[in-house]
Parts: sequence; C-alpha cells; structure tokens
Amino acid sequence: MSELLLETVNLEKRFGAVQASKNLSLRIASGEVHALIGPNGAGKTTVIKQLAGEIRPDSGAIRFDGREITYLPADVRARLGIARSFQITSVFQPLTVEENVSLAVQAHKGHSFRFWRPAAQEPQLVLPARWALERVGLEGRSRVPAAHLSHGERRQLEVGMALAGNPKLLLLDEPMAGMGPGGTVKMTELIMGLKRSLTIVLVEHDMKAVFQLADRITVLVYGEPIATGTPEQIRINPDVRRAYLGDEQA
Amino acid sequence: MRGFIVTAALAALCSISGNIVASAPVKIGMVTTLSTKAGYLGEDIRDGFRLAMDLEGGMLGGVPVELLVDDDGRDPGKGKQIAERFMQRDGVKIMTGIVFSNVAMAVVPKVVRDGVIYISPNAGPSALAGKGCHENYFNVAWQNDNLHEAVGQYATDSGFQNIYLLAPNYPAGKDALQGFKRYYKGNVAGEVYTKLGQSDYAGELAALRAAKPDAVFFFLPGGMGINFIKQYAQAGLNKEIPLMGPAFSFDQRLLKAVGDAAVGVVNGSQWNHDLENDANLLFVEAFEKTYGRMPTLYASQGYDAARLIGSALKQVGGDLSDMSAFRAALRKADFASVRGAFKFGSNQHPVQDIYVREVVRTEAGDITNETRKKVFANHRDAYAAECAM
Amino acid sequence: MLTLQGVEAFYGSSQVLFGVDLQLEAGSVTTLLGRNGMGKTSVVRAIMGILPVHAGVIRFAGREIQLMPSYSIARLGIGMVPEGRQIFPNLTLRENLLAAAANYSGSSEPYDLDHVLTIFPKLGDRLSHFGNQLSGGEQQMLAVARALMINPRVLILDEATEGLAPLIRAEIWRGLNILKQKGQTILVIDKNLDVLLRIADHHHIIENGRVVWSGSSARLAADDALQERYLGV
Amino acid sequence: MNPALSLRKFVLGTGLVVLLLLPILATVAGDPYLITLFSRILIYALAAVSLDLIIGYGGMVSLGHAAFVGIGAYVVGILAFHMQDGSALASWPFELQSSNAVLVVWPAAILISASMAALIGAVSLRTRGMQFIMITLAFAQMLFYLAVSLEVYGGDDGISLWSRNELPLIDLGDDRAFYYICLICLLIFLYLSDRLVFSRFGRVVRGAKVNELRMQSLGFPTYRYKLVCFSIAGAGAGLAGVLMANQSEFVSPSLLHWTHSGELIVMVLLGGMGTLIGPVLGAAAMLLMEEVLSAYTEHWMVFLGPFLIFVVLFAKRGIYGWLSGTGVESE
Amino acid sequence: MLLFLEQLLNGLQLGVMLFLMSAGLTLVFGIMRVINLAHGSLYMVGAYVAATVFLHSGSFILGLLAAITAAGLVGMLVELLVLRRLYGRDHLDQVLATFGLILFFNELTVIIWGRQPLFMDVPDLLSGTIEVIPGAPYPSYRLAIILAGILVAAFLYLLFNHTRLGMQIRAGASNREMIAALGVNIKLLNTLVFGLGALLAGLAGAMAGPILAVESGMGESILILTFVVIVIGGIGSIRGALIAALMVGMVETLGGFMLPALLRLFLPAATADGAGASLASMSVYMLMAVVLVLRPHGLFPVHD
Repeated sequence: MSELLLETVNLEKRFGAVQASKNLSLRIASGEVHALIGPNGAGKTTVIKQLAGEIRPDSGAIRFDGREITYLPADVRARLGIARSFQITSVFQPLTVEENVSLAVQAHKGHSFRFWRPAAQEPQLVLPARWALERVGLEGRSRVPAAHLSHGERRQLEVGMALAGNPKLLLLDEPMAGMGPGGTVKMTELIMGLKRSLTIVLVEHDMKAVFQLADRITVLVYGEPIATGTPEQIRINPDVRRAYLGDEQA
Repeated sequence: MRGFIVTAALAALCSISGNIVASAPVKIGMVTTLSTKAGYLGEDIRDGFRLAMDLEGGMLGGVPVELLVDDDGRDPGKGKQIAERFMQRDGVKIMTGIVFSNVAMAVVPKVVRDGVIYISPNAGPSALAGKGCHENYFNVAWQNDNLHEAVGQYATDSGFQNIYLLAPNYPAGKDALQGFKRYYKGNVAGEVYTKLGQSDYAGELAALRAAKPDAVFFFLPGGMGINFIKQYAQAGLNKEIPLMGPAFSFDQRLLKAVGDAAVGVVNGSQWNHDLENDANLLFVEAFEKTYGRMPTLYASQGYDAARLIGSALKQVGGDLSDMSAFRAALRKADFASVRGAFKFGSNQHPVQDIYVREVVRTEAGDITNETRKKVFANHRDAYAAECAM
Repeated sequence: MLTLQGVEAFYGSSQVLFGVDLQLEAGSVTTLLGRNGMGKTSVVRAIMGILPVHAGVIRFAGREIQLMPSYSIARLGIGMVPEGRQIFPNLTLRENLLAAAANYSGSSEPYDLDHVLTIFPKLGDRLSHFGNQLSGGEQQMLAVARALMINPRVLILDEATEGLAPLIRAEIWRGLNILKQKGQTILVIDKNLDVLLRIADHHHIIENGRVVWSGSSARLAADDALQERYLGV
Repeated sequence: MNPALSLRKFVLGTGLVVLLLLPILATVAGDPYLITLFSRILIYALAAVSLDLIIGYGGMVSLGHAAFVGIGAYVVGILAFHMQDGSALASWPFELQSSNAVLVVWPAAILISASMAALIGAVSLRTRGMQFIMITLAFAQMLFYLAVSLEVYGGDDGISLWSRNELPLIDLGDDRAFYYICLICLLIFLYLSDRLVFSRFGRVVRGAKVNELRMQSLGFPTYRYKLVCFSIAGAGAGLAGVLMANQSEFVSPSLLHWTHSGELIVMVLLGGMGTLIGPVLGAAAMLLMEEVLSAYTEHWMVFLGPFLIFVVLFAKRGIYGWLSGTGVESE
Repeated sequence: MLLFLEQLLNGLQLGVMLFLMSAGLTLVFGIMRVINLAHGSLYMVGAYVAATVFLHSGSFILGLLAAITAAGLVGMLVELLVLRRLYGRDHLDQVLATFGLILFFNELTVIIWGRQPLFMDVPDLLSGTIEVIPGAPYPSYRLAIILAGILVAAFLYLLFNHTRLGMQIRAGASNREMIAALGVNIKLLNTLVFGLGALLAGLAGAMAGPILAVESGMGESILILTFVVIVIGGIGSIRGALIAALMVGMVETLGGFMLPALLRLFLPAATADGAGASLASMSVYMLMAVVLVLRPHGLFPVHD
C-alpha cells in the first residue's frame, strides 16, 4: 500500500441510546477504493458524516493528509479536498446541470464575494465544470434544469459535483441506491474510471458493485468494524457471512 | 392575451387620475382614524362634522360643501399620503380631522406651509402651539395639556396632597403629566410610565397600592384606559383611592365598555352633554336622533370644527381665493360653540372654560358624566407666549 | 384475499410501479422478493394508500381499495410493519401499542396487550420506555406487535429483520412462525431467502416495478438460476 | 423565443416607459397626486425588492425588514433635527456637525442600515425557519420600542423635517425631481440586484436557499454569504427609508412597526418572490388596491384579507408568475 | 417584599393567560407544522362572543360557554376552508394566508359589532378581592384565571398522556403516515386538534373580556407575545409553552416594576423612569433573542 491519506482513530458517536460509531478505526491509503458495508442501521452514513464534518464524533480523532481535522467544519474540509455525494440525491434542482457543477467548482476558486460578473460567463468556472460533466457522462445535458433529470442522471450529477472540485478524497454514500441494473452498471463503470486518480470511500448495498470496485472492505455492525480486508478475505470471513451476507439458520 | 391585460391594467391605472370636476361645493378634506382600535374616535369626529352639514342641508354657513373622508389607520405616513392626495388631486384648501398628535405632526406642518388651512378637531401638540405655530393652523379643541391642567388645578383646589401619576411612555404621556403638575401643588407619590398599548396593569396597580397615595391621576387614552379602569376596580382600589384623569378615558362610548367601574371618577373636560346652552341642546338632541347614541367630546369637537368653518365661509361668501380674508374670518370664531363661550388666543388655540365632570349612574341606569365644577375660566395654553404670531 | 392488478404508481414524475400483479391467499404466508430499489416498498405503500395509485386495481375483502385513504384501508384489516420500523419515538412502548389498538378483523380472540406480550415476551420489560430509547431489535418487535394490535386480516412486513443481530432475527422469525400457526395471512418482504423458503408458501419476485416471477417455495428453491438472476448477491 | 422571456421584456419595457413618462402623464391628466402616489410605490418597491433578495433568493424569511427602513429614515430624521436645532450631532469624542446634503446623509444612512443589518443578521442567522422569523421580529420590536423612547427625537410623535435633503443642481423639494430620484434609485438597485443574483455570490446564496448543508459540503462557508446578503438587503431597505423620510418629510416609530414588515412580505409574495420585478409589481398592486378599494368602502380590509388567501391558494407564483403563464422557476 | 410577592402573582396570572394562548398555537404548529397568525383572531372571537352573550343574558358562564363553542367552531371552519390546504406548504405561504385572515376577522368584527369596544364585567361571585398574601388584597377574578389555567394545563396533561386520543395526537405529530396506516383518521384528528387550540384561544379571550377592552384588533398584541412564548419554549412542546409562558409573564410584569427602580440607583429619577419603561418593553424580546442565541430551537425542542 502506498502512503496513508485518511485515518480515523477510535471514533465514538452516540445518538441517545443508539451507539452509531464504536471503536471505529480506519486507515485508508492514497488511491484506494475502500468500501464500507454492513446492514441498515450499522452506522455507515454516520461514518461518512463524521468524515465530511457534518457531525462531530464524541471522541476519537480524524486525520486527513497529515492534518488533524476532527473538529473542522464541513466547508473547510471540502476545501482541503474532501468531497461527498449524498445518499438521497441532493442536487440543486432549480439550477441547470452545468450550474450545479460549476457551483461546485466555484467553491475551490477562491472566495465568492464577487458580486458583478455573471458566474455563467466565467471560463474558469465553466470549463472545469464541463470537464467534470464529461467524466460522468452528462455533457449532453448541461443546459437542463437538474429537476428534469432522471434518477440515474441525478446520481451521475451528484458524483460530477463531487468531482468538480478536484478532491483528494471522495466519499460516496450509496451511489447506486434506487438505480435499475443498467444504471448500476453505468455507475460502476464510472467509479471504475475514477479509480487510482483519487481515493474513494464507498458506502454501498449492491454487493456485486462493491466486490467489483473495492480494494479493501470494512464491515460494520452496530457501528463497530468487525472485519477489514480485501474482497476475497471478506467473502470467506465467517463472522461477516453470519452477520451480513445472509448465511444463517433460523 | 396577457399583454393585453397588462395594457388594460395600465390604462385603468391612468383612469384613476383625471377625475377633477370643476364644481361649486367647497371641498373639505378630513384625514382621520377610522380603523384600528382607535377607530371610533375618528368616527365620532366625522359624525359630528357631518351632523353640522346635515343640519344645514349639506351646507356650512350657507355655502355648499363636500366632505372628503379617508382613514389614516393611525399611521403618520398614511395620513401624510392622504393629505397630499386631498391637496394635489382634489385641490382641497381646508383640512381637518386628525385624531392623533403623531399623525398631526406628520401632516400639519407641511400642509399649512403649502397654503392649506388646517383646523384641528382633536390633537393639539405643544410644538404646534408654541414655536411651530402657523397662521394657517387653527385648533378648535384644546392644546394637549389643557385638560390635564384642569385636573391638576382641581386636585390642588380639593386639597389632595399625595398623588400618584401614571401615563404611557410617549410624548403625549409625558406632556400630560407635565400639564397636570403645572397646576398641582402637592406631593407626587409616584410617577410611572407604562408601555404604549399595554393591556394589563396588574403590576402597576400593585405598585400603586403599595405607594399609598391619596389620589391617582392617569392619562391612558382609548382601550388602555378601559383596561386600566376595569382592573383598578377589580383590584378594589376604586373604593379606597379616588381616580382622576382627563376626559379622554371617560367619553360616552368608553363608559359603555367600562361600566360601573368608572362611577365616581373625576375627569377634566371642556365640554359635556349637560352644558346648558342653546347650541349644545340642539347638538346633543340632533346627534342622538341621527346616530342613535350619545355624543362624545370628540363628536362635539368635530361639530364645532364644522361650525367654525361654516362661520368663516359665510363671511367670505364661500370664496376662498383670498386666504387672508378667510383666515381673518376664522380668527373671529364667530359661531356659537357647544361649549359656550369660545375664542381664539394669539396662537389660534382656544381660550375657553374647562370643567371637571364626574362619572355617575343615572336613574335610568345609564352611566354618564355630570358636570361638577368650572375649574378654569377663559383658560389659555402655556405655549402661546412662544408663538411668534 | 388481497389482489393487485396492473398497479402503476409514480414518485413525483418518475414511475416506480409498472403494472404489478399479485395475489395473497387467506391464511398463507407470501413473500415479495427482489433487489433493492426494485419497488417492493412501493408496492406496500401502494397497498396501504400512502403512495397514490395511478392505474390498476387493488382488491381487498371484496372491495376496491386503491382510492381509499390510508386509515380506511387499515380499518378494513391491513396491518403494516413498515420498512425502518417507524416507531413513534415520543410515545412509550405501551403507548405505541395502545394508541391505535382495535379489532378490525372482528376476531373472537383479539390480540391485546397481554396477548402480544406472550408472542414477544422481551417487550414486557420495557413497557414504560420511550420509542427512541429502545434498541433496534426491540423497535422491530414492537413494530410487529403494534401492527398486531389492530388485529389485521392481513399483516404486511417490510424488511422486518434488516440490520438486526442474528439472535434477534431469530426472535422475529419465531414470532412469525407463531402467527403462521394461528392462521394469520402474511405478506413478507425480506432478504433472508433461506428462512423464507421454509416459512412461506408462495413467492413473488419483483424487478423494475413488475412482478416477473410467481411460484411456490419448492419451485423457487429448486431454481438456482432464478435465484442468481433476480436475487443474487 | 421563450414566451416567459418575451413577456418579461414586455412587462419591463412597458412598465419602464410608463414610469419614465409618469410625471408628464400626470401633468397632462392634471393630477399631480399621481406623482406622489407613484413616488411612494417606487419607494415601497425598493424596500420590497431588497426583501426579495433575502426571502426569494436567500430563503431567509425576515419579519423585521421594516426595522432597516426605519433606521434609514431615522438617520435622515435625526440629522435633519440637528440641522434645524443648530446643535452638534455629537460633541464627544470630537465635535461632529450635522448635515443636510444628500451626498453625506444618504450614504451615511445606507451604511448605518447595512451595519445594523449585519449586527442583527449575525445573531439571527444562527437560527432558521420559524425561529428566524421570530428572532428578526424580536429585533425589530426592540428597535421599535427604542425609537418610541427616543424622547429627544420626538418619541412616538416622531420628527418633522422642514425640508428635503439638498442636492447640488437638483431641487428635491420639487415632486417631479424627487420622483425621478426615486426611480433612479429603484432602477439602480434592481440592476445591481440582478447582477448580484447571477454572480458568484448570488449563486452561493441561491444554493444555500435550496440546500445549505450541501453547500457546506461543497466547501462554502454559507453563514458569511447569507450575512452579507442580509446586510445588502438592509442597505437597500435603508435607502428606501431615506427616500421615505424625504418624501413624507417626517419620521416616526410607526415606520418600524411589525405590520409594516408584514406588508413588505405581502408585497414580495403577491408580486412573486425570487423574481426582483415581482416585488415591484406587488408593491404597486398593494398600494393601488389600497387606494382604489378604500375609495369605495372603509371596510376594504374585509376584501383584501380573502384576496391574499386566494393568492396563496391559487396563484402561488404571484402576479409575475401569473403574467408569465406557467410561472417561472425561482431563478 | 409584599409588593414583590404580589408582582409574582401578577406574573403568574399573565403567564397563565399566555399559556392558554400558546398551548393551542404550539399544538397546531407541532402537529400540523403550520404557522397560524390568525390565532389571535380566535381569541378576539372568543372575547366578542362572550361579551355579546353576556350583554344579552347577563350570565358570565353562558358567555364563556358560547365563546369557547364559537371559537372552536370558527377554528375548525378556518381549518377546513383555508389551513388544511396549507399543510406542507412553505411557512411563507402560511404567514401570508393567515395574515389575510387577521385582516378579514378584524374588519368583520368592526362590521358586525361596530368600532366601539364592548363591555363585559366580572361575574358577581368573583368581583371582590381576596388577601392571599396578607396585606395585599388580590382580585378574585385574577385568581380564578390562574386556577383556570392550572385546570387547563392539568386537562391537557391528562388528555395527552393518559388518553388514547392523546396518544394518537402525539403519534400523529411524529409520523402522520404511520398513524394513518394504523387506522387513525388523522385528518379528522387534525381538525379536532385545531378546534381544541381555537377553543383554548376562545377561552383566553372570554376570560380576558372582563379585564381588557373587547375591541377589534385586540388579538394582535397578545399574538406577538404568544409567538415569543412558543419560540422560547420550543415549538410544539406544551411543556415548553407552559414554562416559557410563565417566564414571559414574569419578565413582562417584573421588568416593568423592577427596571425603573433598578435604574434609579444610578440615574436621575426622570431618566430612570423613562429608560426603565423603554427597557421593560424590550425585555421580553431580549429574553427571546438570548434564548434563541443559546438554544436555536428553544428550551424544549421537539423537532429538529
């Protein structure tokens, strides 16, 4: 493995009576696709939220790119190079596809206290946006309001926005959710294409896609990692099979 | 299609204008408060004014007049806007009607500078009586302090030694207590300013009781007064400590809403329905017949304003081309006021008698005011000297 | 007992059900299988009147119910254990059970508090805890018990074992077995095919908003290719 | 061409021509009051447009916007008071004389309104939704009571100005000149707002309205942008207040009353929020309706109330949306 | 000290009144997520109907009963005709529509009852004073208000915590879909809840009748305070409404009484009185601003 990009040390998070993260330590190398799997309610999205800075862990630490980021707010982390997509699609519906992406570009091009020039006419926003749209295969739809996109296209746009800032780390929260098989294949190819050029933390239910994409997989149950390893190691791990992959006796 | 609607709307808009009809009647613009809680004040001023016109068959002083009325909603900006409409669109040369001092302060200085005669049927802020007096500004009611001064004098005359004072925290409230203290010589047991528009006075009443005064003077116009008097009685204070105030909290319409709680309260007024003069007998009877209710002092002021205008119109024969003649005619105050003797001082504010009245329950069961005593004769306001006129 | 014919439904402007046909026989345990996002939960929501049905007919107990409001459908005797449990967090466990309790099937031996506690005895210790203080397993048992408290003719369970520890799953399956013995009509959505093959009588597989296969446990168990194609991991 | 777009041009064009020619039309029609009425409409429109910036684009529903109008007006009023009085504005730490010059008073008023908006916004923007509505109301009420208690400046009676502010070459006392000043102010503010909405800054604010969390995860510190937007709106409202004070030559606490804030919201919604032009139409519609209805009945509110409900229930996009047929996206 | 105790009692009484108003409003907001500015109008309807019935029958109790019935019915009518269409809509729409309702109701009362305030007196039984605190006779009517408030709070507590209807209402507040799927007619329940809130507002209005001027627009002053209360308490929380109502009642009463006294310690009397009165009128809003800065969702947040 190459150098370490992201590391979490013993993250703990409780919501009332529910332990959402427990003893959570992850080490993710640069260029790796690291999948988080586990049953619903295992706290996968909670991990993403803690990494993105939307919620703070009760204890533990997060280090990214050699820097402690445990208590940095989300927007600062985004500018450091952490981008995420959301489980429930949350693109900006009233804006066009290109505007959505160029908004994401804008976040990384200095401050936005610029009141005069129409943002739609700034090449330094528009060009990287078009590049990102090409990478996710939406270049033909750039003038369409995001509200008019199909579900699958919105998920593509979601990834495109995450890519637009040229992040070092991409957090993908169920990118295949709600997609038909065709869409899943397309999305898998898309993520495959991103592999190596950046580091990805992937939360996904579609096991086929996970085993195809991931370099390493961590299995969470009740917020606690019960195993980490390559897809092959995970596939044969008896604990994992019992807890998640569905090989049980009633 | 929609384009057509837009055009039509614009056309309709333009048609709002251009309705100036050259007509004989003299137009009088009445900016008054008809909506909000204080709406009944403006209603009475308007009805009093209309009564005077109706009695002359739509004329004042034999001259046909047209009364334009609009509601300022107690909002100075709105009042100002209406006044401008009256002046600019309707070409009004005579205005009246404003109930509240803050609206008057917004409207009056500007309109009198623009050559309109303004006759105040109610508000009489000190600024307009003193330094800010103007030849086009006449007040036919009182200067704001007058009624408070009368009660102050009454308190002194009656030998009260320790009086508790209460008014809302705004200029008229401060002026009121100032006016009272100008003629009251005893000790002030407490001076409390309440929130403007306050509805519950439990806190003030408790403090008041604790201060053990031998009387209470309060100025709380409109609904605030109703609340205060009711709560004063409920706290049992009306049996222990006499209450006094200006007429504003004891007009006939408020008394209906206050009920027995007000009985026994002494209040200062320049007018009462039982004043024995011919003009008043006629007015009270006609008002009751026309509107089915007893007139208030506001109605009397509206009526007097109309009669004053009528007297002056008569003298100039309805010709307003020479304003100085009209002004001179107004200054004579050549009309029979419902309050008896009436004339203008140097600042064109009333020089008049002021009485104290007492709220009583009549044999018929009505609650009303009875005139008790004339406190001032030919009383002048305190600001006339500051007026350069 | 419950039949769906050509049911179509939309979320906003995107269609999720493209003509679903489905039958549920009285006293049977029937499953609805399929991968995530294929429309299983949408079927349940359409039956319950939560998701408006644009075309097609849903019949229950001899009446067309596709246009009825949710509460009327429930009163006809359909009880739902929704995906994600949807326990009322601000009610105690006891209140969760009692809030809507009724006897819509007109059963002579209706489920009441004591009765459902015999099926899920673990709930008995937690009666005064609020919904948000319960563990996932307890919430799930409560969700089943809560649906039973309205004495439904048909009980629908949507992913009732997802995210639960094996022991607790076993507890839920045990409860379902008891209900099955008592003749309760049940529609189950779940991923644990092994268990379902044993408990259920009849299966439907849904793919992209259509039922693409229906048949008995024996047929499904025998067809590995079918399992791999539609349900494989 | 897109029909909505051509209609937008038609409304803009016709409206602009009418507004430009209004003083002439009024003179021809022999009704100078129209000039006064339309000056007032322009001023309210300015306040409503500034409110639209935060409500329609920023998603910040403020029920205290009249406070900033009031502040702008009070700056004019207080300076005028000291001019009339001949007293110094401040004697400590240094002697500061008052002024009556547009070029001094107006920028000062705008600056002070914007700073107060920044102050109030800094606190209020910690909340959102219903709480934001109420906290902005709370601050406006505090300022209202503060104004009532400013005894020196007339308290509840307010301040009467003896003349309008002074500008070299132009006599603001002339209603026509003043009308054009109002028109210019509105047009400039509209143009600036239009630029702003489509600039980088505007995009961030619009994005934050749709999904603030998402904006943060993209890397935008949204709080700062919303605060600046709130202050800009405060500046616009302050300018409206300046004009209002000059037009009526009077300033009083009633300007800050919460019902005025409510009225401004009504104008924005009635006209169509998030459209900039909509609030102008809304302000015109409200004031004209008031003018016309109140001429027919003193109980005109009994019609206005149900009318507003009707607008909410059946004409969601307001007048502007209704004019453009299908309605417009909140773009 | 005596005075202070009496002021506490006054604060309590105002708090109780505010609680009656805010309980209904917070219920409606908590369950239907709808901002109802017209809540004050229902208070006004209560006061007007109570005063009218009182004037014609002379019976306070009859007036009270008529008031709560009328307010409840008007409330349900408003819910059916207008508010039901606003559930799930933007708060802004709700503000505008219910602002329209305020204008309508205010003007309607003027048309029906005229501009003159109506008269309503305390019932004879409660017209006297009682010395709860020795040396400080307190109006028995105000004590009755406090009692009524306590009874209503107890009633609401029992209704919500110990009846099935209450459980269903609470369940509906957290998850409408689910409670409907269990066979509860949530729409009807919403209308009833709205009616209950309106009824409480009507009760408050009727009880305020003998103390306050019954006039058009009387709803607005208490409406704003009511909103302050529910925002401080945490929107949707009845318990929060109770505590915040008492807080606001105390601050409002004690502020007006103590602030001038406090300022007199280091300012000349006249200045202190004026400044104190100004500060007192702002104090409630300051309280709200401080609470919201520290706890943006209020003291007892129900929903995030």
